[in-house]
Formats: sequence, C-alpha cells, structure tokens
Amino acid sequence: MSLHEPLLSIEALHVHIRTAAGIVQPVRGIDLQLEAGETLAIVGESGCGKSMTALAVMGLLPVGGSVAAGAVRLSGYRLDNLTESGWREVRGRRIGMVFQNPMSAFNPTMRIGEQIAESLVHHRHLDWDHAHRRAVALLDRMRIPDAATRAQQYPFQFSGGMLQRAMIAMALACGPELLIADEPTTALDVSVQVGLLELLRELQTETGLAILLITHDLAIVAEIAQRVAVMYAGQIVEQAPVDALFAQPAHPYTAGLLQSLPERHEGAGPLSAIAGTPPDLLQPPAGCAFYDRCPAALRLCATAAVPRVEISATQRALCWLRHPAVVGSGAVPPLAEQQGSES
Amino acid sequence: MKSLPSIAPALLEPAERGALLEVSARPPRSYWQQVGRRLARDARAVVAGAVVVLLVIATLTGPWLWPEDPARQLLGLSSRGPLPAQTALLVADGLSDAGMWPPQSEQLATVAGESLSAAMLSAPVGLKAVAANTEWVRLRWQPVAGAASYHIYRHTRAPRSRSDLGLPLGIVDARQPWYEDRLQLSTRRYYYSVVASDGVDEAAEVATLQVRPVQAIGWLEAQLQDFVPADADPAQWVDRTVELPAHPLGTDYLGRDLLSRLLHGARTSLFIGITAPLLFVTLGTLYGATAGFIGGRVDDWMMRFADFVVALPSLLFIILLRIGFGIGPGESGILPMVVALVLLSWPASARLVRGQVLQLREEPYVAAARLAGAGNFYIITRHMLPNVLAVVLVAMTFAIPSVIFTEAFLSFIGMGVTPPTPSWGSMSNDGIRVLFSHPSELLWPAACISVTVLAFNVLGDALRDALDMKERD
Amino acid sequence: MSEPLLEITGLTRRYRLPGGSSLLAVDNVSFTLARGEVLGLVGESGSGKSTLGRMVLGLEEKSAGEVRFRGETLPRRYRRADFQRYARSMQMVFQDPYATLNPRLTIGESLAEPLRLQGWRGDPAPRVREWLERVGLAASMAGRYPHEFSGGQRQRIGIARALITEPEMLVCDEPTSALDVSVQAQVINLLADLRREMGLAMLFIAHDLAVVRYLADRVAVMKSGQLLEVAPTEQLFTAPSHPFTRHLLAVRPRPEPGRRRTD
Amino acid sequence: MLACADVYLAEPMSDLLAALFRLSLLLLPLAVLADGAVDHERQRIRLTLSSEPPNLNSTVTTDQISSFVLSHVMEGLLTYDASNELSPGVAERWELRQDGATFWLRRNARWSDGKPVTAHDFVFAWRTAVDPKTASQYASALYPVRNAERINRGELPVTALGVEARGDFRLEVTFERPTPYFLGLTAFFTYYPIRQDFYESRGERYAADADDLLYNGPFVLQRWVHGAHLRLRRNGHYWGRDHVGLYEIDIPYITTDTTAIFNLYQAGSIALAPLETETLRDAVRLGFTPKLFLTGSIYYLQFNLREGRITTNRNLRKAIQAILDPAVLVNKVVGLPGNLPSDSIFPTTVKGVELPFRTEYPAPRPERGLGLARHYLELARQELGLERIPPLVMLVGDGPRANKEAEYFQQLFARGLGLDVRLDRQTAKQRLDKMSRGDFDIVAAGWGPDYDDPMTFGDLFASWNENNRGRYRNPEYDRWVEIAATSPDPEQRMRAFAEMQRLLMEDVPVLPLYESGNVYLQHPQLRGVVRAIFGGDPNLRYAYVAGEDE
Amino acid sequence: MTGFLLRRLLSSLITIWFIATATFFVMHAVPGDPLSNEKAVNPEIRRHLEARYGLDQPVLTQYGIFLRNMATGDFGISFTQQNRRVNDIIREHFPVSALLGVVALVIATLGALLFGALSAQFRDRWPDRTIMLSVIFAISVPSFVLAALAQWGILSLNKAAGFTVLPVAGWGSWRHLIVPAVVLGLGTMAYMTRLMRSSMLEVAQADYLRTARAKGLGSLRIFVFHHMRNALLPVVTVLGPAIAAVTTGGFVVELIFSIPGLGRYFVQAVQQLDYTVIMGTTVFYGAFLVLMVMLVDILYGLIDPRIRVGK
Repeated sequence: MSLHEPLLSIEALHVHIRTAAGIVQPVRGIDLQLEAGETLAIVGESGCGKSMTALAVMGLLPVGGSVAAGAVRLSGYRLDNLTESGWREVRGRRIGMVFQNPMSAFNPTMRIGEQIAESLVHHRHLDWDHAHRRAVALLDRMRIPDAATRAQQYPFQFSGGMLQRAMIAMALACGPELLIADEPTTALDVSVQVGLLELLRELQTETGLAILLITHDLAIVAEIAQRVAVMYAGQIVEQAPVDALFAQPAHPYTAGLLQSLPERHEGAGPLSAIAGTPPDLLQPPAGCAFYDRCPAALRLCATAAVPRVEISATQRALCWLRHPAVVGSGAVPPLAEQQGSES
Repeated sequence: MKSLPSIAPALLEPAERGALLEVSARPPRSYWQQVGRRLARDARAVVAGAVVVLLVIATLTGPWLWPEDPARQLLGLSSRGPLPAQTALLVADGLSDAGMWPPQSEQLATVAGESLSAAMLSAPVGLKAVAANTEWVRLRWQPVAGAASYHIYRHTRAPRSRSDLGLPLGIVDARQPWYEDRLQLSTRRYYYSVVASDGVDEAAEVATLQVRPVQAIGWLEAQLQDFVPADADPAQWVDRTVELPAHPLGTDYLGRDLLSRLLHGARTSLFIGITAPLLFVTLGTLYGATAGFIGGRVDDWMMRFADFVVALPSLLFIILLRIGFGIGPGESGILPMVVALVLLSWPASARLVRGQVLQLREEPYVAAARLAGAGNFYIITRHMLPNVLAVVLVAMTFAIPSVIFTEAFLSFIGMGVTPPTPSWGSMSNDGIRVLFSHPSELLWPAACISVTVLAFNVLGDALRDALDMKERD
Repeated sequence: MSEPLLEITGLTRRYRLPGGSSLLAVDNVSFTLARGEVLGLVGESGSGKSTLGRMVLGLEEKSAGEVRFRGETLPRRYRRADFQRYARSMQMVFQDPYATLNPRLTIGESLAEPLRLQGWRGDPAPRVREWLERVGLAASMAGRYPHEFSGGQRQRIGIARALITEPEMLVCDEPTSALDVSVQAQVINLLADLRREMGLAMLFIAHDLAVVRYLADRVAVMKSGQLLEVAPTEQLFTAPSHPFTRHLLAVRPRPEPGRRRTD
Repeated sequence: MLACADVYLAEPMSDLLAALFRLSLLLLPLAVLADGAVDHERQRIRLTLSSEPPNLNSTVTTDQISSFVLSHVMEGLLTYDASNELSPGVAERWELRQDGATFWLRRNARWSDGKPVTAHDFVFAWRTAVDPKTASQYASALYPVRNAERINRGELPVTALGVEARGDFRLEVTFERPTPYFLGLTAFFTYYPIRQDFYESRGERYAADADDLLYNGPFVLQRWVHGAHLRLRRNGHYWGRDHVGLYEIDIPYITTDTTAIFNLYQAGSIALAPLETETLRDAVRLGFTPKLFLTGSIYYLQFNLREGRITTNRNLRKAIQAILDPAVLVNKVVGLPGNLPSDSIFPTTVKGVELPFRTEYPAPRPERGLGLARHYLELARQELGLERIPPLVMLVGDGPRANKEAEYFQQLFARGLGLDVRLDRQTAKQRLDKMSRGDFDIVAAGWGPDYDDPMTFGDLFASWNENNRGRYRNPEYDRWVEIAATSPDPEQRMRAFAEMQRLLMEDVPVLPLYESGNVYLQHPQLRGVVRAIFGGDPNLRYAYVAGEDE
Repeated sequence: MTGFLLRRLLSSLITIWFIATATFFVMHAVPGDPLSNEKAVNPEIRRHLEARYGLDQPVLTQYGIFLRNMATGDFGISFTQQNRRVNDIIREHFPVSALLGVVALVIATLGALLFGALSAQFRDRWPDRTIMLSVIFAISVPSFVLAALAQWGILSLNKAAGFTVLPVAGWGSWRHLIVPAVVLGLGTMAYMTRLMRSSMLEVAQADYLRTARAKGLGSLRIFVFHHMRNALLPVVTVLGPAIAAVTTGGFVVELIFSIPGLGRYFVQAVQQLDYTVIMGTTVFYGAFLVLMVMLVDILYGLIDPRIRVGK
C-alpha cells in the first residue's frame, strides 16, 4: 500500500436504509478513489444507489439510513464514524455539495446572498457584512450578472440555470477540496447545461478542486468526467477512464447503456434496449444483479458471487464474462466482438 | 495474482429464462380493498373504528338492550350514584295520607308560659323520628317553654359545632312541635337539629337526632309508575314493598336513569353529528365540484359567495339561525340545529373539493379520457368522484367531532336541543352544576363526547394515512 | 404529395395574466403533417411546444388560427361531441408516466375506457389483452394497478391506451423524458414499431434532439412560442438554417468524450 | 390596600391604544390581588350580581338588579326601616287621605352635589314617568295618581298629573281613586325623585354611567364599569349618613353562573351568595349554614282561557289540579328549602288586617288524587266530546329550573292523565311575546309584588288587566276586585281577597305552585342585612361588618 | 403591494356588507317581540317604543337605515339597556374579549410552536408520543368541561395553599386572566401543535434543509432559520381561523369565569332578543374577523417573500 492517500476513498461501503417494508440496501460494497483535481462521474439509472453514495460521503443519509459497513476517508481521515459536530467541520468547508433541483434546494424564504454568506459566517467566522461582500463576489465569479442586486433577491426570482450557479457559489464559498455534484444539470435546459459544465471545469482548473459527479446522463459524463464509475443495483459494475469506457465498455450493462443511446445509433434498425427492470434492493440477488437482463448471462451468473475483474490498470468490471476463467474457457467471445463496430 | 478457479462447464452454458415479466399469483385488489387492508393493519384505526362501531351499535340497539325509559322519573331516586335493583317501601303521601299526620293537637302536650328570650330557652326534649323513609321523615319533640318558634336543620354529617347545623329546613311555630321533612331525601344518614327561638334569635341549646331513612316510594308515584294498580286501595297496599329497577350509572336530578339517557342522548348527538356533516359535506362537495368543473367566471362567483359564508362568524350565526328558525312546541330543536350547521359549514368542503377538482382536471388521465370522448358525467363519476371521495371521506370524519362539539356547546349554553330530548351536551349542561356533589352526572356525558370525538379524530387521521396512495404497500 | 393529414395555420394561444397583460404561449404557428409522417417538435422548456400539441387535440382552446384535420377545420373550442368525433383519429401519449393512469383503476379498466367510450361492441377484454402483449406486457397483468408498474411499463400502457382505438395520428408529449436511458430505448422502439405497423402520423414533442433525430422525418424548432424552422431531419441536423437551431445543436452535450470542447 | 382592579378598568376603553395600554398594565404584577369578602376596618363588603343593572333611570327601569342598586343610591318619599316597615325617607311626615296625600319633605335631604331635594324633583320625575314619550313600561305604577293613566295613553298633557309642589318642601298628591296602599308605592323606584336640570343636561345618557346620575340615597355609585364592576360608596350628602353602617359596597363580579358564585364565596371573595339546589349540597357539606328568605313572589301554571282553547274546559283544569301536588314539586323537583308549596295565589308574605292574610284566610285546599284526577279528565273528555285530549302546549322559560319543572309536569301529566304535553321552551322575550299573544295552552309563570297590598296579586286576574295572560274572565271575580280596590274598609277588602282566593281554587284559571324562596350564604361578619320584598333586595342600608371575634 | 392591499380592502368591505345584510335579515326573521315585557304596556307607549327603535318603519327602510348607521359606525340603542348605545357596549366589552383572546392566542401559538417543534424533533420517541397524546385529549374535551375543571382546580389549589394563589373568577388583573386564557387557548394550541408538527416534519424532508446541512451550519441556525421559519408558514395561515375560534368561542369561558366580555353579552342579548345588540355584535365580530384574516394575509406576505415581492 502506498503512502499516498487519495483525496476521497470509499472502501467496501454498504448503506442500509430501514423502511417499513424492510431494510433496503441501496449501496452494496463499493470501492472508489478520487484524487485531488480529478473529476469522477458515477453513472447509473434511477435507484441504482448513486445518490445514496454521495449522501453517505456527506453524512446526510436520510432518516433510517446508515453506513452498515465499509469506510469513507477524506485525505485519509475517516468520515463515516464522525459525530454530528465533526461532520459540521467537513460539510461545506472541506466538501461542498450541489443538488439536483435548484428550485427546491434553496431556502425559499431567505435571500440568496444570505444563504451563501451564512456558511462563510459559520465556517470562516466572518462578520455578516464581510460575508455578504464575499457572497456577491462569488456570485460574480459564477458569471451572474448584476451580482450585488441578485444577492438581495429570493430564489423564486432566479431562473433554474442562475440558481444552479448560485448553488455552486454556495457550495464553493468556503473553498472545499471536493465538490459533490448530484445531477447538477438534470433540471436544466440543454443550452444551459453546457455553460454550467464549463463553469465547473474552469473552477476545477483554477482551484484544483476534485469533483464527484453523480448523473444518469452519459452525455454529461462525456463532457466533463475523467473517470467513470457505472453503478447498477448498488454496486459499481464498471470503473474506467472516460475514453476507455465509451470505447470499450467491459460490462454488459455499460455496453447496453451505450447502445441504447439514440445518439450512438446508426442505421435504420431499432435502438438496442435493455429489457427488463433492475432488481429489488430489499432482497438483492445472490449472484449478478444484472443476470435477469443480461443478454450474455451464463448459468454461473445466477448464483455465484461476481468477481471483480481488472480489465486493465485503469479499468475494472464486476462480471463473470470478463473473468479469466470464463474467458479462458471460451464460453464468451472476446470483448471487442461483443461491442459491435463502434470505435 | 491468484490462480484461476475452475468452473464447472455446465455453469458456463448460457442462462435460459422464461418471460422477463413474471406475473405474480396475487389476485388484484381494488383500491378500497387496499385502503381497508391498510386500515386493518393500523392499530389506532382498529381501536377507533371499534369504538365508533360500538357507539353506533349502542345507539341503535341500546334502547332494546337497556329498555329503561329515559323519560321515566323516579323522584325518590334523584341524583344518585350507581344503584342496584332494590325494594322500596310503599308509603302514603300528601294525596292519600288520611289522618295519620300531622299529629292532632290533643296528642300534643302543650306548655303554657311567658315567652322567654333566646338565651333562656332550653333545647327541645324528646326529639324523635316518628317515621323515617325517603318520602318523609317525621319528627316530634316536647314543646319548649317560652319558645316562639322552632328552627329545624338537617345535616349530612354530625354537626361539629353550634354553628354547623347544616341546611335550614324551615321554621315552625311554637304551637307545632313537630316537623315533616320531605326535601330530596335519600337513604344516607341525616342529622336533624331542632333549636328553639324567641322569634328573632336562636337558643344556644340544640337537640340533634340521627336518622337513616329507608328507601320508599310515595303512593302517587307508585301509581304513576305502575307499581300499583291505578284504582288500588291505599289501605291495602301501603307498607308493602315494591321492586325498583337498577341504575348502573345512577340517576339524574329527576331520578331518570343515566345509562338510558346516555344511550338516547347518543342518538341525538350522533344523529346531529353524522347527519349534519353528511349533508353539508355533500352540499359542499356538489358546490365545489360544480365550481371547479365549470371553472372560469362561474367558479369565481361561486367561490366568492363561499368566501362570504366563511366570513360569517359561525358560532354567532348558528345561534342566530337557531333562534331564527324558532322551535315550536314539542320540537326537539334537532332540525333547526342541523339546518343552521349545514347552512354555515358547507364552504370548507366546497373549497376542498374545488381544489381537488381543479387539480384533477389537469391530470393527464382526465385529458386522456376526454380525448377518448368522455363526457363530463363520465369524467366526474369515473375519474373525479372516486378521487374526491377520499378527501371528502377524511373531511367528513373530521367534521363529525367538530359538529358533536358544536352541538354540545350549543346545548350547554342552552341554544341546543330542548329538554326533555336528551343529548350529551344538554346532559353535560345539567351535570356541570352538580360537578362537585354528583360528578358522574357530568363525567359520563362528557366522557361520551370526548371518546366519540377522540375516536372520530383518530379514525380521520388513520383514514387520511390509509387513503394516501403512494408507492408503498 | 397528397393532402396533408394535419394542416395548421396561424395557430395562436394567448393566456390572460392577472393584471391585464397577456402571454403568447403559441404565436402564429403554421405547419403541416402528412399521413404516416413523424414530425419532431423541439424546443426548450416553456417554448410552447406542449401547448401546441394540446391545441391540436382540442385539450386547449385556440385563441386564433386554424387546425385542419383531413381537410376538416377543427372547432376552436371542443365540446364533448367533438372529442368523440375526432378521438378515434387522434390520440396522445403523455409525459409523466406516473400521472398518466388513474391510480384507482386497474390498467385493464384504463385500457378498456376508450373502447367503451367509443361504443366498442362486445367484450373489450380480448382487445385489451392483445394490446398489452403488443406493448410488451403480459396479458395477465390487466388486473393490476398502475403503482405496481415501473415508469417504462406505465408509458407502454399509456401508449396502448392511446392506440387501442387505432387512431391515425398520435401526439407524443415528451413521452420519454422522465425515463431512464435503457427504458427510453424500449419505448422509442415500441413507438417506432407501432408507427411502422399502423402507418401512424406522429407529432413528437421532445427536448431531446437525439431522440427526435432517431424518430422524426421532419423536425420543427420552437422558441418562445414561435416556430423558427421546419426541415427534414437530416437537413436540420446537418445544415440548420436558423441561428438558434445552430446554437442548440452546437451546445448540446454529447456522449462522445473525444468530441469534448476545449475552449 | 390598593386593588389592582382599581388600576385596571378605570374608564371605559376608548380605542385600541388605550386597550393596549391597559394590556401592559394588566400584565404587570402591580399589586396584590384585592381579596376578602368583608373588611371590618374599612366597612367594606364585596358582592356579586347576576347581571349588570340594565337601566338605572328610575322612571323606566323594570328589573330587580336595577331596583337593588337604585334602592341604595336613591330614596323616595318613604323608605323601609331595619324591620321592613315603612319609615320616613325624603318625606319627614305625611298625611294619607281618601282623595290624596300630602308629604312634608325634610330640609336636610340633599342630592349628591349638595343641592336640596325638593318637591319639584318628585313632580318632575313622576311626570316624566307617565309621559308616553318616555315610554316607561312601569308607568302603571303611578296610575293611582290622578290622570296618570290618561296621560300615559296620550289623552292628557303631563301637567294634568295629580301631583303638585307647594313650595320646595311640600308635595300634594291627588288620587284617581282611594288608594290605601299608596304610602308603600312612594318607596317604589318609579316614584324616586329626579332633578330636572341634571336630567336634561344628560339627555340620552342620563343614568348611562356613574356620573350620569345624581344620587340622593345612602350610597352613591362611585364606579361603574359596565358588565364588570360596580362600587357603591357612602353618600356624604345623605341626611342619615351617620347611621349608614357600610362605607363601601364593592361588586367586582358579575355572573349568572351559580357554581362560580358559590366558588367565589368559598374562596372568601364575596359576602353574599345565592344557592341553587346543586350548590346547596356542597355548601352544607362544607359546613356553611345557609339562610332562607321568602321573596314574596308566586309561581304558577296559568291556563289559556281564550276562545277555542281546550284549556277552557274547567274539568280538564281540575284534573290537572288534582294530580299536581305542589309539595312534591317543591320537595322533589325544586329541592330548595325555603320555597313554600302554595295552594293560593297570595303568598304568605301578604299582609291582612292584623296578621298575614294567609293566616287570617287560609287557602282552601283542593282535593287531590289520581283517581279524582282521572275522573275529572273523563268528565272533560265527555264534555269536549273527544276520544283523546289533543296535545297541550306548555310555554316555559329556558332556564335550568324552568326546564326541570317542565320536564316534571310533562311526565306527570303523561303518566297520570295520558296527556301529551308539548313543551314550548322559549327565551325570555319570545316567551313573553307568546304569553301576551295567548299562543299557549298552559304557561309556567311567576309574579312578584309591586307594592305591599294583596291587590298586586288580586287584580292580576281581573278581566281588564293586560297582565291577565290567560284572559280569565269572571264577573264575580271582577266584582271582588272592584270592591277591594275601592273599599275603605280593610276588613271588607280582605274578605274580597279571600273570595278571589276561593274562586281561583274552584275555577282553576291558574294553578298556584309555590312561593319562591331564596337560599343564600351570608358571611358571618356581615350583619344587619335586611332581606326585603319591597324596595330593593337585599337592603344593605342597615348592614355593617362586625369584627372577627364579635 | 398597494394594488393587492386595495383589492383586499375592497373585498373585505363587500364581505362586511354581506355579513351585515345576512345578520339583518336573519334577525328580522326571528319570531318574538323584543319589546314585550313582564308588564303589559298600553298602545301609546308601545308606539313610542317602536318609534324609538325604528320598528314602525317597513323592513326595507329599516335595512336602509341600518346600513347607513352602520356606515357611520352606529348600531343604535340597546333594547335591554335603554340608555346604552350598542357602540358603547362593544367598546367597553370587546377589549375584554380581545385581551382574553389575544392572551389565549399568544399562549396557544407559543405553546404550539414549542410543543410542535419538540414533537417533530423527537418524532416517534416518548416526548412526541406524550405531546401527541395530550394534544388528542385536549381536542377531545369540550371547553365547558375544561373550564369547570379548571375552576375546580384553582379552588383546590387555593385551599391547599391557604391563600388566594389565583382568583376563582372575575376580571381585573393578570391573575384573573391566566387560567381562562389557557382554557380558551388549549384547543387551538392542540390543533396548531399538530399542524406545527406535521409542518416541521414536512420541512425536515425538504431539499433546502439538506442543503443547509450540507453547508455544515450549526444546528441552531439550521433549526431557526431554515427549519422553523419555513415550517411557520402553514401555521400562520390558520391564525385567521384561530382568532375566530378564540374570540367568538369565549362565551363559555366568559360565563364560567364571570368575565365581562362581549361573548357573554351576545348570549344574554340573544336570550333577551336585544335586536340592536345582536346585530351590532354579530356585524362587529364579522368585521373584526374579516379584518383579522386580512391582517393574517398581510402577515403571511411579510413572512413569505414569494408574496411580498410578488412574482
């Protein structure tokens, strides 16, 4: 083990949520590392556990939710067993977070400027006046025109794109090392999305900020991420640098996702969809969670615990089909042939 | 790196599967079945529901289960606690007593003499009870020389001092050294005191007698209550005993059975409590649905009118309307109260339903039904009513306790149902005045009101939760 | 080309706002739709594309302009008879799969509803079963309630309901925008298949350009209630004429990491 | 001791600001709570009233509360002494004749502003009272004075009233007809003096507030906070001020709730507390010794004898008479000692020639019994030719006691006679309205005496009396009333009343029930309270607070 | 904002007119004669009495006069207290009711905020269960029972203490006020506590609360500025009805504690068929409530910037 500590490291994280129906396991043993200045995207469809992962990192799991096993470390510093006051030192100050729906993520009865300033007052112990000026400067930095006036306004007076910029300003107010962005662009119009992504990228190059991006949109991933982790049913089924993932997906689910994108469709034939629905995380399947929907599944996949396979130094997949023992047996064709002709 | 595990070739076969979508064997449940199931799983709902069902059953069958007439007055048993069935001595009363009382003057020893001042008067000698039953206690004593009158007192415990003789029953003339007490007697122990007086002040000396009357029933009352035939001859019947019925919760101030009155009062209270909400929620629903469905200017005007009605100070107006309608002779006052309640209470449900309808109008499935050619009637009955019904049901469950309260409140301030119609509110009104001496007269009806209100409130809560059709279950 | 199935001229929708001002949600829009053609209608949120779709179907009053369907001018404001008259020919698939179905009705009842309302004689059950299977669901699920289905499945049911009376034209209002990618593909494929099988004309409203590009024959671009441009799909994507269209095409993120902008 | 109550509610609130100002005062714990039913040092007592005095204008007021207050702050020509006998008031001496009376006023009688009370003040007050423009509902109290009734009907000018001031201190009264009980009337509030200049200066507001009234009685109204608080203080200008025991009568509580009143007494906050059946029990249990007092009012059931009413049948009325035992009603239903079952419309408190009227002429007792009642009912049914007696409407008030009695009657008549009695329970005004319109079969009513003569009850059933709500019309009865009204001979008058008593028992236009009594608690240190049938009750003119050990 | 205020004011005036009209006509439909008395009076006197109260006019004329007088704030003379104007009665007694009501409302609101917040904070734990249980009992006991029990409680307390801790009844100092106000406010408090609790729980689910926590703010700041402040909004909307409940629901409390409030006067007036007092009180209460609802609306606007600033 090297002495180098990644900025964020998630080890064998399990999250449980107690509900009336039983214990739901939205996150089932994931491992992730994020270096300073890096952008890592977690992609997956709704309900795959990506948001829960983000919330677990922030210590903001909903009522009934808990980290059942594993560890979350920030620069080697263990987070998952922090007390509430310990968390307060981390949240906002060392990790900032941007949420999906900017309209509901702002307190409707408080001025934008105050909402940004309050975290400066709290963490940096600035007086309100000073904090306010900083808030205006931050808004200005986020390219919000007429920032001083805007700071005096309420969330409902902002457009969605503006709000999301203000949210970023709020998240970055105290200069955190890590920004967690949970579906930051989903609620926005296409033309606004890109501007926002550009802004993030810019901030990252300026400050060396690390970004953990949670999204379901592969286009966004392609725009901004350096590395990608694909989540399915609470597990990371594939992890790879963005180019490698788009070029050579190692997991059938990743492949299926990519193929179902109309953008990547060529010719006149139907889109290739993934049939079926994800499993119920109240009772996660014993074997591969994707077994039911996997077009190439083997009998083995149904029951045997799925191994993590290192495809390359930077790419890993959670799949029997890539396991040397299976590949060696000749039961499945090599990767490239499954991928079709995409290059 | 570990060595590769070997895998059985059979496991490397492609998986074979059936249909992707499995069909569960579970038979479909209708929406209301599901609501019922959720309610049944909710402990509070079950308890509250049971209470409501019990109440309704008690209301409907009570008069058969406990057939005692709520109007029947046994004046000899007024304001008593729980009583078992008992026997009562049949005694003569003012209408039938022949020559037994008052004592004839020749039977009395007369004491002549100068009238004396109070300080010099002695205590009456020979104070005795000629007879003691709950119809009358008859006292006699030897005349006190020089007295102008006698003061008679009655206490419910042994007097502690000269100034603690209890209730002054009356003053009798010196020529009348006897007294008959008929004032609301019960079978408890009484302490009678007789003091001589010079006409202004009382003597210092007192004669006190402890008496415990036996339960009795007067001749007229026995005749009225059919304990004896109407044409019976007192001479043959007097001094026999008759059976008095049991009163499990005791009696009220006119000796009426509290349990029976509670059961009949439940009818009144629940009738108003259920009818009025039923009517005004229905009216409000129709009104609100119409306004919401038509929309536009009509909606504006209709809702403005509803706002007017909401703005009326409702309690004051219910009282106003209640006297405005007046209550004719012999009427219970239930109808005017229901009408007043309906006239003033409908806007709340109208607003609620209108909101729902406006929201439902925008639902895609309603648009889809329209596109399929559905008319207003179809959309209302098929898509709106069932959805509106849920909120209406909840609104109604919550309206019931509030109406029961209003009824009780109005009856309490004397603007409610008119006696002798029993209602929990009017019973509370009667009971509150004897709170300290006879608390059960207030506590029973008040407890009935509270339990009913509680049950409907809890039920409303549970119903609201159960009807909240989310992705659970 | 023969007479278009749908012909829209100068269609306008004006909303009165409190305070006397008014908002032009749809501003003087004209276009045509041929039989069997799919017209993609794209634009950002609030551009008036949904309002337009609803006006075509009569769900929304027309403030001005004309909609001609099979040469017949549709009434400005629909009455029940109008719906019954045109419902068989025009149907709609809605955006939100969660609100599309009445939660109190089984999907069998929801599917039978249009049949019943249009005087379908006989037992609707076989046809309901047929259509359930046709959209890829088990016929035995007719007795279930909407909340027992996933979003994609509900959208299929919504499609089945729209098509069960075999209309000539379908208005799809962002039918996939609430769905996950893998499910979106299923629904798009289904629509494409059905279109082919039934010769459906479609007004396909979406903000997702890729989906429109896949499905549509022609694309119309809307902005602030105005129709900026209508062009055959490939032409629009390769050689957009309106600056806004160009901008839209340029800025949209694409799932191609290699193409990442570097500015 | 400074009472917090003094600080608060000093004047009627004028606006929101004042209210807020008071709020701030209220929320400050300024002073210890003023407490104590009696105060020997300051000769102060605290009382409660059931409502605030509705009207302190003596010419128009009608009610007992106002009468109580007025009797303490005003004084008529005559007044009552400590043994309830008529005694000199403003008039020092007087002369009563067949055709009138002369009153010589004392020269030291003063208004509370120090000016003397003169004969003109009486003339003005009486003229005002009979003036139809005043619309006094008690103007009839002055009818014995010549021309009063005709003036009141608008037929003569007020100056025609048979009262005249001969100088400042002599008042001449001319009668309409001989009025032997006239002296008693002069103690009645309608006869109280009013000073013209003051009355006119106040206009509509006369008697609306404490300083809108001029006083000539033993007390003045020092503070009047409407609905909340009255305070009476000894009148420094009163001629007999040296013999007024109390310095202050403080009435800080106004409530009808008998339980609350009893609680106040228990808490030692008030010196007098009326008791009801319910509170009586607690009072005895707690060791208080209640006192009894006969109010001189009579309660009865009155039958409607207007044409077409089924109650015109005498046998039906006799049936009801035969089944209704007033003793049972009083003992079992009313349940308050001190109420006397009565077979006569004349209460025991009414004076006869020498002894009480009822002692001189005991009330004949009707025969009673269930069998007899049913016999009468049978006769009635035959006379009326009815298979069943149709439902009878019984008009009753809406108070708790009225309810209780009504429910008793209803059950009694139903069980005993099979009569269907429909209770018509009405609030005060509606009940009165129905009574005067004759919209009832039976009405439960009561009557209190206006003056100290049996006539106040006797003429109630005269055919011409508007207050004869049942419209009983019997020439024989009318004749006896006429005799009693005009005869100068007390013996003859009393015999006439005895005849009336007999006729009422035989004809049963009215069924006397009981003479009402008061049961009340009185603080042991409070002495000299006179309970009075006339002239305002209780009379505190002679009351004082004894020391704790006296 | 001024446009909003003007519109609001106008609609309030129309509402008051409606209340006045409804009151007038209902009142005139009431059977009975307000002028009847224990002693019968002669026709001449009756004529003068009728003239004094304007009862000799046709109903519509009376209505016109009534409206005109009302516009100048004059409700006429009381029937039972002939030398008092209804205005005086209202002016003297309403402040008492209002004070009682205000204190009750303040107690209710503060209590509701405290208990509602506590209950939500300790959701499903014993403080929550205790509070919710008390709430449900508080809304299930009729006010008159509560008032009677409270009075009995004071009596026992005083007996136990040996001196007057609190007065049994009456009016005059803050000590007279405290128990009646609590009794009066209890039902409202219970209702608002429930509302506050559910509102707090709803806000607890809100995204912006998560945002606030994600900023690492202190829990007090989150609670006060993000949680409480937003949870208050729905509670403020029920203040209008709560004021109505408290000010007009005071009859029983005023009766039992012998408080000279307007509510008690109203009941008396109804029993005495005092036309002018009934109409005056009803219209006054109605107008007062309309005004209160308007104030609450404005207050809501002040708290909620979406309304204050205007969309």
